[in-house]
Amino acid sequence: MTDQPILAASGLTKTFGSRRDPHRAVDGVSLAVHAGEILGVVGESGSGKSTTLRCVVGLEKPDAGRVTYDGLDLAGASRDVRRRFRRDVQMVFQDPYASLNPRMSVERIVGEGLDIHRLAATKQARRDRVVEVLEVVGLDATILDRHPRSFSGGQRQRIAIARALAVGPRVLVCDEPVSALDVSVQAQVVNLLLDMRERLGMAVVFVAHDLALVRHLCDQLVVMQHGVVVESNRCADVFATPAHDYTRSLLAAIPIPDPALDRARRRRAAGEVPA
Amino acid sequence: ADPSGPGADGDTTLTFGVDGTVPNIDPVLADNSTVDQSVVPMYESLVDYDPDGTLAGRLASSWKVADDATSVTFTLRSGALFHDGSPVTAEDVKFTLDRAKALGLGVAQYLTEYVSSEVTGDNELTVRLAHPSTLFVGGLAKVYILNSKLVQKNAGSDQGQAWLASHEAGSGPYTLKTFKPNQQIIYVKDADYTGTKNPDAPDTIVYRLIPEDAPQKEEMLAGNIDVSDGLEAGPDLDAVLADGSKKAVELAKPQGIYIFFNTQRAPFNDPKVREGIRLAYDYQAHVKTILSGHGEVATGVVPAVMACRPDVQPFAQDLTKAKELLSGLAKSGTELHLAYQPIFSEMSDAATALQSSLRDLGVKVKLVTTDYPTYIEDLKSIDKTPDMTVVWDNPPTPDVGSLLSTRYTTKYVEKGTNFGQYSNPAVDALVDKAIGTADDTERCDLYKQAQQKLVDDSASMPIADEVTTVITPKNVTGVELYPAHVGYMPQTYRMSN
Amino acid sequence: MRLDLATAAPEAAPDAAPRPLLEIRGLTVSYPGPTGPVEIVSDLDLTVGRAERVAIVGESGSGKSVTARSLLRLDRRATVTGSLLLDGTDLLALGEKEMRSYRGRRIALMLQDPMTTLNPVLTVGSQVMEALRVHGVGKAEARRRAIAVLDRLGIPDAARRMRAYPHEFSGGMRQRVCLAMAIVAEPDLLIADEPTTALDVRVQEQVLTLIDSLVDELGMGVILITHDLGLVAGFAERVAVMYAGRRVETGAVDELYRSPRHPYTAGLLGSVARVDRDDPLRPIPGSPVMPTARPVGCAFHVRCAHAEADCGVERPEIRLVGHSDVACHHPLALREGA
Amino acid sequence: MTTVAIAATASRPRRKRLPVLDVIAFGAVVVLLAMAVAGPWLAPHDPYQVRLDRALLSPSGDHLLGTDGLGRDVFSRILVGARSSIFAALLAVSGAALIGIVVAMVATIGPRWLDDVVMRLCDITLSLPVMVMALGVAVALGPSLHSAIVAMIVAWWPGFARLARAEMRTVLTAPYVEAATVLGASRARVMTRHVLPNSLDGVYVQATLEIGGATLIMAGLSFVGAGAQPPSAEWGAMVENGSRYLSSAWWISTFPGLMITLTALAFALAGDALRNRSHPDSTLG
Amino acid sequence: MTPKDLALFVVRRLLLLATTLLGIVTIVFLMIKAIPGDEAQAAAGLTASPEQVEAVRRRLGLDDSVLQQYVGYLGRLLHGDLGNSIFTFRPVASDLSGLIPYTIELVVLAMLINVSVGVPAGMLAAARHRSRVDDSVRLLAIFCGALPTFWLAMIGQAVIGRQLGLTPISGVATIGLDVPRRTGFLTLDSLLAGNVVAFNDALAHLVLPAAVLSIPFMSFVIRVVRSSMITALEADHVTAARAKGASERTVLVRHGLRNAIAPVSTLLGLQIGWMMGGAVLVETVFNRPGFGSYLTQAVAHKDTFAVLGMVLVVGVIVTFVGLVVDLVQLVADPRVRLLEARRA
Ligand SMILES: Nc1ncnc2c1ncn2[C@@H]1O[C@H](COP(=O)(O)OP(=O)(O)OP(=O)(O)O)[C@@H](O)[C@H]1O
Ligand SMILES: Nc1ncnc2c1ncn2[C@@H]1O[C@H](COP(=O)(O)OP(=O)(O)OP(=O)(O)O)[C@@H](O)[C@H]1O
Ligand SMILES: [Mg+2]
Ligand SMILES: [Mg+2]
Repeated sequence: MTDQPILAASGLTKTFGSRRDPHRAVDGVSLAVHAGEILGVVGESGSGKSTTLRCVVGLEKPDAGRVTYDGLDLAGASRDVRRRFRRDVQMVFQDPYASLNPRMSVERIVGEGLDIHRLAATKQARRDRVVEVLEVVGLDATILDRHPRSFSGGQRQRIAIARALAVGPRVLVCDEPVSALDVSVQAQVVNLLLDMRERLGMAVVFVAHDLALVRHLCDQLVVMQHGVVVESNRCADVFATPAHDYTRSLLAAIPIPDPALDRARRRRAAGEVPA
Repeated sequence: ADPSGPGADGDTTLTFGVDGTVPNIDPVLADNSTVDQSVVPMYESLVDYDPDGTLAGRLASSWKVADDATSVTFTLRSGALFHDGSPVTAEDVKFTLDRAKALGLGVAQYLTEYVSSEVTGDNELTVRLAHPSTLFVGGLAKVYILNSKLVQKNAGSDQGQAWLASHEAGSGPYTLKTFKPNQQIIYVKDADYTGTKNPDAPDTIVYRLIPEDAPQKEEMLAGNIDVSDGLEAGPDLDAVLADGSKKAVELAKPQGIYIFFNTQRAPFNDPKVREGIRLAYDYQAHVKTILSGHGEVATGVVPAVMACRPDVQPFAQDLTKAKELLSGLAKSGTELHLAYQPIFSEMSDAATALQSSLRDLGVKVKLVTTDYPTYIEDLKSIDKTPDMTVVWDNPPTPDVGSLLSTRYTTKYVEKGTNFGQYSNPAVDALVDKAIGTADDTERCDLYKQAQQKLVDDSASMPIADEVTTVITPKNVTGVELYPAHVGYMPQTYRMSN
Repeated sequence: MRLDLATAAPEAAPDAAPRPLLEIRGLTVSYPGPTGPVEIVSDLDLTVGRAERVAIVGESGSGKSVTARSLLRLDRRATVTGSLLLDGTDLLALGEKEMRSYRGRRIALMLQDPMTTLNPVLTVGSQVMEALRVHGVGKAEARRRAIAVLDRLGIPDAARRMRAYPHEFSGGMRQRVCLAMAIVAEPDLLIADEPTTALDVRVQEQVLTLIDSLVDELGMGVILITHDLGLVAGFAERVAVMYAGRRVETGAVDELYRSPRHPYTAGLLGSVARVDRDDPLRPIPGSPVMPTARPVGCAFHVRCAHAEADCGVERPEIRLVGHSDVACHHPLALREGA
Repeated sequence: MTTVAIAATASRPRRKRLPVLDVIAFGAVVVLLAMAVAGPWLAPHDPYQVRLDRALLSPSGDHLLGTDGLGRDVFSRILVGARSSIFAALLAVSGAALIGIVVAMVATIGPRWLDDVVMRLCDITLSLPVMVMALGVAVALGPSLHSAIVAMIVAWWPGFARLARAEMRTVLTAPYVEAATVLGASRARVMTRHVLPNSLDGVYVQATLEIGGATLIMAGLSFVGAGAQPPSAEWGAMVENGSRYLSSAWWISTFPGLMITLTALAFALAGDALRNRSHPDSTLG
Repeated sequence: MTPKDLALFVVRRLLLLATTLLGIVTIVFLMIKAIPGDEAQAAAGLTASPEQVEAVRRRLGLDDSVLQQYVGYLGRLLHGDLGNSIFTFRPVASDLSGLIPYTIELVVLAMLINVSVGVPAGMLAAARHRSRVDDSVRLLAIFCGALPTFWLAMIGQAVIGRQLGLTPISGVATIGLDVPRRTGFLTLDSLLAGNVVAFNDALAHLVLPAAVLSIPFMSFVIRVVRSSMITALEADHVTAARAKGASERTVLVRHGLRNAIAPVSTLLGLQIGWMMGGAVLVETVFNRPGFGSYLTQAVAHKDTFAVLGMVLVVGVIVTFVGLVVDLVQLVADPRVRLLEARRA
C-alpha cells in the first residue's frame, strides 16, 4: 500500500431534478482507495452511494469535484490516460440479471473488453484469456457458448466479475454486487472478491447495505447519509468506535445470527428509538 | 311505405334515387347534369328543347335572332311569377345572364358570345353577342332565370353564391321544401305556377342523393326508392320488376363514351395509328357487357339522338387490320398513357378493356387516373394532354354545332374543350360556315360534311351512345328525354291512380 | 400506548386451548406445468400456537411464498392438498365464500415489497379500510379503526395522511401501511412474507419490533417468512428451514442456531457474516435448486459436503434428532459448547 | 477457491410445444408469402386478359372462382393480386419500421433538443389518422398503390419511432450497456452491439402485427379510389370493383374480401404468437 | 397535486397543444406548396377567368415570398378561412362545420359501442386468463380486427339493412322527418325539438354504421384491456386485496380496471382519431354525409383546400382529445399526477 491512492474523488457533487425542484443526491463526497485495499461504502437507500460510484467511473458527470487516477486529474487528462483509466477501473453492478447482454455468448461478453482495448492479438489468444478469467471466478470453459439466460444469479455475477477482470483492472468498483443474491451465494461472491484482492492485489470499492458483510470484507469504510459522508475511517475503527450518531443507529440495527445475543440487542435498540 | 300512392290527404309523392352529389343548388352550376336535374323542377329557362328536338319557349314567349346573328331579342311570357309572387321581368333575365358571365362558372360556358343585355321593356330585352352565332339561343336551355330582387336582397359580396347554394329563387313548377346538401331535396308543387301546368305531376318530389352504387341498389331493392336509373340489366333489375309494381323505361341519351387522342403529338398525329386503335376495340361487347345492353354502338362523332348526322356504319372491331396499322407502334415499344376517371366504372372498364386488347396487339398502354377538373385543366396545354383519354361527352346543347365547334375546331385547341386538340382547316371552315348559316337545311348539310370528315380522319373514337333505364312505378307516365337535360325531369311525369 | 382495536375480535378466546392456532399437515401444492402438474411444496407440516412467532427460512425459489399464498388459498390455479386446521376448522374444506370471510379477518397476509403491495392509484386510507369494508364493517367505523391502527403504528397525523397516495410515503411508512392493512381486522394469524427484504436495516428493525409488540398485545400468531437466517434469530421462537419445496429442519430457535442438524441449515449459518465475530464465510457451493428440478434423493445432496451414496438415492424422511425435526440421512452431531 | 461445476439443472427454459393456432398462423403466413412470390406462375388464366364475352361467369371448373365484370378470371387475379396486396403492406410496414428505427436512433444518440423535435414531429404526425393522411398524399401524388405505400410510411413511422425510442432509452440505461461504457466501448459500439439488437424485439412484433392492419388499410384506400388502380388485381380494388355486382355476382368481391380478412388474420395471429413468445402478456395489444 | 400545479399542467399542455397545432398547420401549408398545380387557380375554381385567378392570387398574397405567404396563411386560418372548395363552390370552413356533427355523432356512438363491448370482454378474458374463455375472446378480438370495414359495411347493409330489415339501409334520417337544425347533431336536435320519433329515427340510422365502424376498434380495446388488466392483476397489491378477503368483483374493478385506466384511456383517445379515418369508409358505404364522404369526394375531385382543411380539422380534434385524455389520466391516476408534479 502506497500513500498515493490509485483512485480518489474529492468534493463530488451531483444534483438531479429540475431547476425548480433540485435534489442533491451527492454533496461534496470525497473518498480514496489504495492498491490492494477494499473500501466499503454504506448508507441507507437513497443516500447517494450509487451516484457517487457512477461519478467516479464516469457514467455520470458530477456537477463539481474531481476524480483523480494515479494522482492525475481525469478532467484535464490526456486521451491516453483516459484510455488507461477505462481499462484499469472496472465496475460490477447490482442486478446480475440485467448486467449481461442477453444476446451475447459468455465468450463475447467476457471478451468484449479485450476487443475494445485490443488486448488479444488472435481469436485463440482471446479465448485463452477468457477461459483464464472464467477460471479465476470459478467457472469453466464449457460455458463459453452459452447465453446469460441459462445461468443463475450467482453464476451471472461471476461472469460479470470475469468481464471486469478480463482487461486486467487495478480497481474494481462494485455497486451492491451481492444484494440480489441468495445468502449462500452471497458468501461465494464475497469470498471471490477477497481472493482476488489476495491474488491480484486489486483495489476494490464495495457498496453494500449489509453492514456485517462490509465489516467482514473491507479495510476502509465510508458511511453516507443524505448524499454526505458522515464518517470515513478504517473499517474496524468505525465498528469499534462509531463517531457519528447515524453510524451508531445503523450498527445497532444489525441483526446477529445468535438468538440470545440478538434478543439482547433488540431489547437495547427498542429502548432507544421506536421512531 | 308506399309514398307513390296517394297519401292520407290524397297527395302524391315520388321518391327518386339520384346518382351523384349535389352540395350546392345554385343554378349557375347546372352545366353539371346532377345539379341540373336538381334545379330543373324549381326554375325556368328562357327556352328549352322539347323531346322531339325542337327549341321551344319557356319563359320567353318568342325570340328573334338578328339577321347578322349578333344579337337576339327576347319577349317574355306575360304574367310569369316567381315563387315569392313577384313578376318575372327582363331585368331578372339581364341579372341572370350578367351574373353567370361575371362568375365565369358553370353555365357561363354557354355564354361565351354574350356581351351585354339591353332591357327595352318589362317583358323585352335584347342580348348582344360578340360574334354571329346560331348556337347562342340553344345554349340558354340551362341558364335558369333568377329572381334578381330576391337574390340581391340576400347577396353578400359574392353575387348571392352563398345564399343560392341552399335556397331557390325560381319561377318553376315546384318550390323547394328542404335541401340537405348531398343527402336529399324535397320539392312541393307550386299551386300558383304560371307556365304550362301538368296536373298529374306528383305533389311532392323527393330526391335521395346516393352516389355509391351499393347503397343505391340496396335502397332500390328494399323498395325505399320509387324512381331510379341506377340499376343495370340482370338479376337486380329483374328482382325489382318482379312484383309487377314497377316498370322500366329506356331513354336514349345525348351522351356517349369516347376515347380522345392527343392528335397534336406522336403517335396520334398519324390518322392511321388512330384508326388502328379504333379498330382494336370490341364495341359490341362494350355495349353488351360493360353497359349491360343499355346503349348502342356509336355511329358517328355525335350521339345518335341528335339531328344533322351523316349516315355512318356502326364502328366495329377489326383486329387484323388493327394489327397491321399498329405494327409500327408495337415495334417502337412506346408506352401510351390512357387517362380515365376512376370514379366512373364504365370509364375504368373501357380503359381496362382497351388496354387488354392493345396488349394483345403488342401495344403497351399505361392507365393513368384523372378527374374532370384536372382533365379540363390539362387540355389547356398540348403537352399535358394525355395520349388517350376515355371520357363521357354530352354536347353542350342539343344543337350539333355546339359540339362540333367546341370539340373539333382549331379555335378551341388548348382552351379546355377540344378534347383531342384536333385541328383541321377543312373542318374549321365547314363548322364556322354552318354556325353563321341561318338556313336550317343548308346548315345541317354543312354539319354532316364536317362530321364525315371527322369520322374519316379518325379524329376521335366514339364507342357507344348511352341509354338509361329509368325504373318507375307502373302508374307513372311521361318519362321522356328532354335533350338539353340528361337527368330526370320529374315535373313532366304524370301519375295516374 | 392505548389500543382501540378491541371491537372486532369477539372470538379471541384466551382460555389457552391445548389445540394450536394453526396446524398444517402434509401440505402439498402443485401448479400446472407444461408437462403436467409440478409439485412446488411437498408434504409440509407446521404448527403455530397463539402468540407464537414461527419463521420459515429458505433461499429464493424454495417455495416460501407459495406456502404463504396457499394458506389463504389465494391461487386458483394451485392444487392444494393436505389439511390446514385453523382453530380446528379445515380451511381446505371451506367454500370459496366462507374462505373469503376468513381472509383478512382470521388470517392476514403481509407481502414483501411495500411499493407493489399498495395499489398506486388508491389512497392509503381506502386500502386500509378495504380490509374492514369487505367484511361488512361500515364506512365510518372502518375509517375510525383504520386511523387508530395507523396511529398505533406510528404514522404521524394519521387522519390526514389517510388521503395520501402510497407514493407520497417513504419506504418505512409504506411498510407500516402494509402492516396496518394486514392487522386492522385483528386476525388470529399474521403471515408476513419477507416483509423487510427491500428495506434498510433500520426500517427492517422497526417493522419487526412493531410486529413483535402486536403479538404481545393481540396475542396473534405470526409466521415470518425470510431468506435470511440472521434476521430472525432474536425474533422467532421456532424456525422451519425449507429447501426446494420441502422442510429440511424445524426446531426451537436457540437449539437450531446453536447446533444445526441439517447440513443445509449449517451452510446457511456459515454464509451469514456476523458483526460480532470474525469467522470466515463458509458458503454452500453451487446454487439453490428449484422445486421444479429437484434431484432424486435428498434435494440438497448435490451441494452437500457430507453427502454419501444413499443421499442421491432415497429421500430422507423427517425425524426427530435431538430437539429438532430433521430430514437428513446423516444429520450433524450436536455442537459442543455453544 | 473451488471451481463450481455448473450443473445441467441450471434453469434452462424447457422448449415449449407450439400451440396449434400458432402453427396454423405461421403456416398461413408462409402460404400467403408463397402466393405473393409465385402467384403469377400459378395463375391458370391471364389475370389481365379482358374477355368481355365471358363476363360474370359463376364459379366453375374452368374458372374456379368465376369471372368478373370484364370476364377476367377471379382466381387468377387473386393469385396475382397477392403480390401487390401483401407486398404493399410489407413494404409499407417495413419502410415505416426502418425509418422509425433510424429516427429513434438519431433521437437517442443526438442532443436533447433533437430528441424533442423528433418526438414533437411524431406527436403531430400521429394526430392525423392514416386514412386521412393517405387521402392527403393521394391528392398530392395522385392515387396509386405507390402513393398509398408512401402515405402509410408517412403515417406509421412515428409509431415505430416512439416504440423503438422507448426501448432504446430503457436499454441504454441497462447495466450491461453501462458495463460496456465502463469497459471503454465507443458510442457507436454501444449502439450497434448492445442497444440496437436488444431494443428491436418490440419493433419486430409490432411490425408483424401491423402487417395485417396495413393490408386492411391498403384495401380500404383502394376501395375509396386512393390506392391501387385498374387493371391492378389488388384485393381491395377487386372488392370495390365487384361491389356493384354484390347481389348478382357475389363471387367477384367476396373472394378477395375473404383473402384480405385471411391475410390480416394470419399476420395478426402470427404477431400475437411472436409477442407471446418474446414476453407473454406484457405489452399492448 | 395542488390546484396551482393542475393549472400549471393545463397551461403547459395548452402550450404543447399550440405547438402541435402549429406543426400540423405547417405540414398542411407545406403540402399545399408541394402539391403540383396553381394554388390560385385551385382557390378561384377551375372555370375562373385568368383575371379572376390573378385577383385571387393577389388577394391570397400568393405573389409574396413563401414566408410572407405562410404568415398570411396563418392569419387567414385565425379568421377561420380554410379556402374555398372547388367542388362545392363554398368556403371549406362552412362545409365542414355543417358536416362534422354527423361524423362526431357517428364516432361517439361507435365509441360507446366500442367501450361497452370491448371493456367487459377484455375484463372477462383477463379474469379468466389462460382459460378457454380467454382464448376465445382473444381469438374473436383478433378476428374482429381482421375484417375490412368497407366489406363489413356492405354486408351489413345488404343483410341487416335490407334482408332482415332491422335498420335503415343508408342515409341519416328518414325523408320528411325534419327537426330544426340547431346544434347540427341530429339526435340532439330532435331531442331539443322534443321529437321522439325523429330521435329514434336518427338513432336507428346511426346504429349499423356505428357498429360496423366500432368492430375493428373493439379488437384493440379488448386486447389492450385484457393485457393491461392481466398486468394489473398480477401485481402484488391484487394479492394483498384478495388476502384481505375482497371479492373477485372488487378485485377486478377496483384493483384491475382502475389500474388499467391509463393505457386504456390512451388507446381510446388515439382511437377517436383513427375512427375519424375509419369514418371515411363507413360514411361512403352508408351514404352518410360527414367528414369522411366529403373527404373522399374532395380527393376524387382533387379539391386541395377541402382535403387540407379536413386534415387540419382532424388534427385539431385529435389533439384536443389527447388533452382530454391527459386530464382524465391526471384525475384517475395519481402516478401521472406525481410524474407531472415532478416535471413541473
Ligand atoms: N438519474 C437520476 N435521476 C434523478 N434522480 C436520481 C437519479 N439517480 C439517482 N437519483 C436520486 O439520487 C438519490 C441517490 O440515489 P443513489 O442511487 O445514489 O442512492 P443509493 O445510495 O445507491 O441507494 P440504493 O441503496 O437504493 O441503491 C436518490 O434520491 C435517487 O432518487
Ligand atoms: N403461480 C405459479 N405457477 C407456477 N409455478 C410457480 C408459481 N408461483 C411460484 N412458482 C414456482 O414455485 C417455486 C417457488 O416459488 P416461491 O415464490 O414460493 O419461492 P420463494 O421461496 O418465495 O422465493 P423468493 O425468496 O424468491 O421469494 C419457484 O420455482 C416458482 O417458479
Ligand atoms: Mg444504489
Ligand atoms: Mg417469495
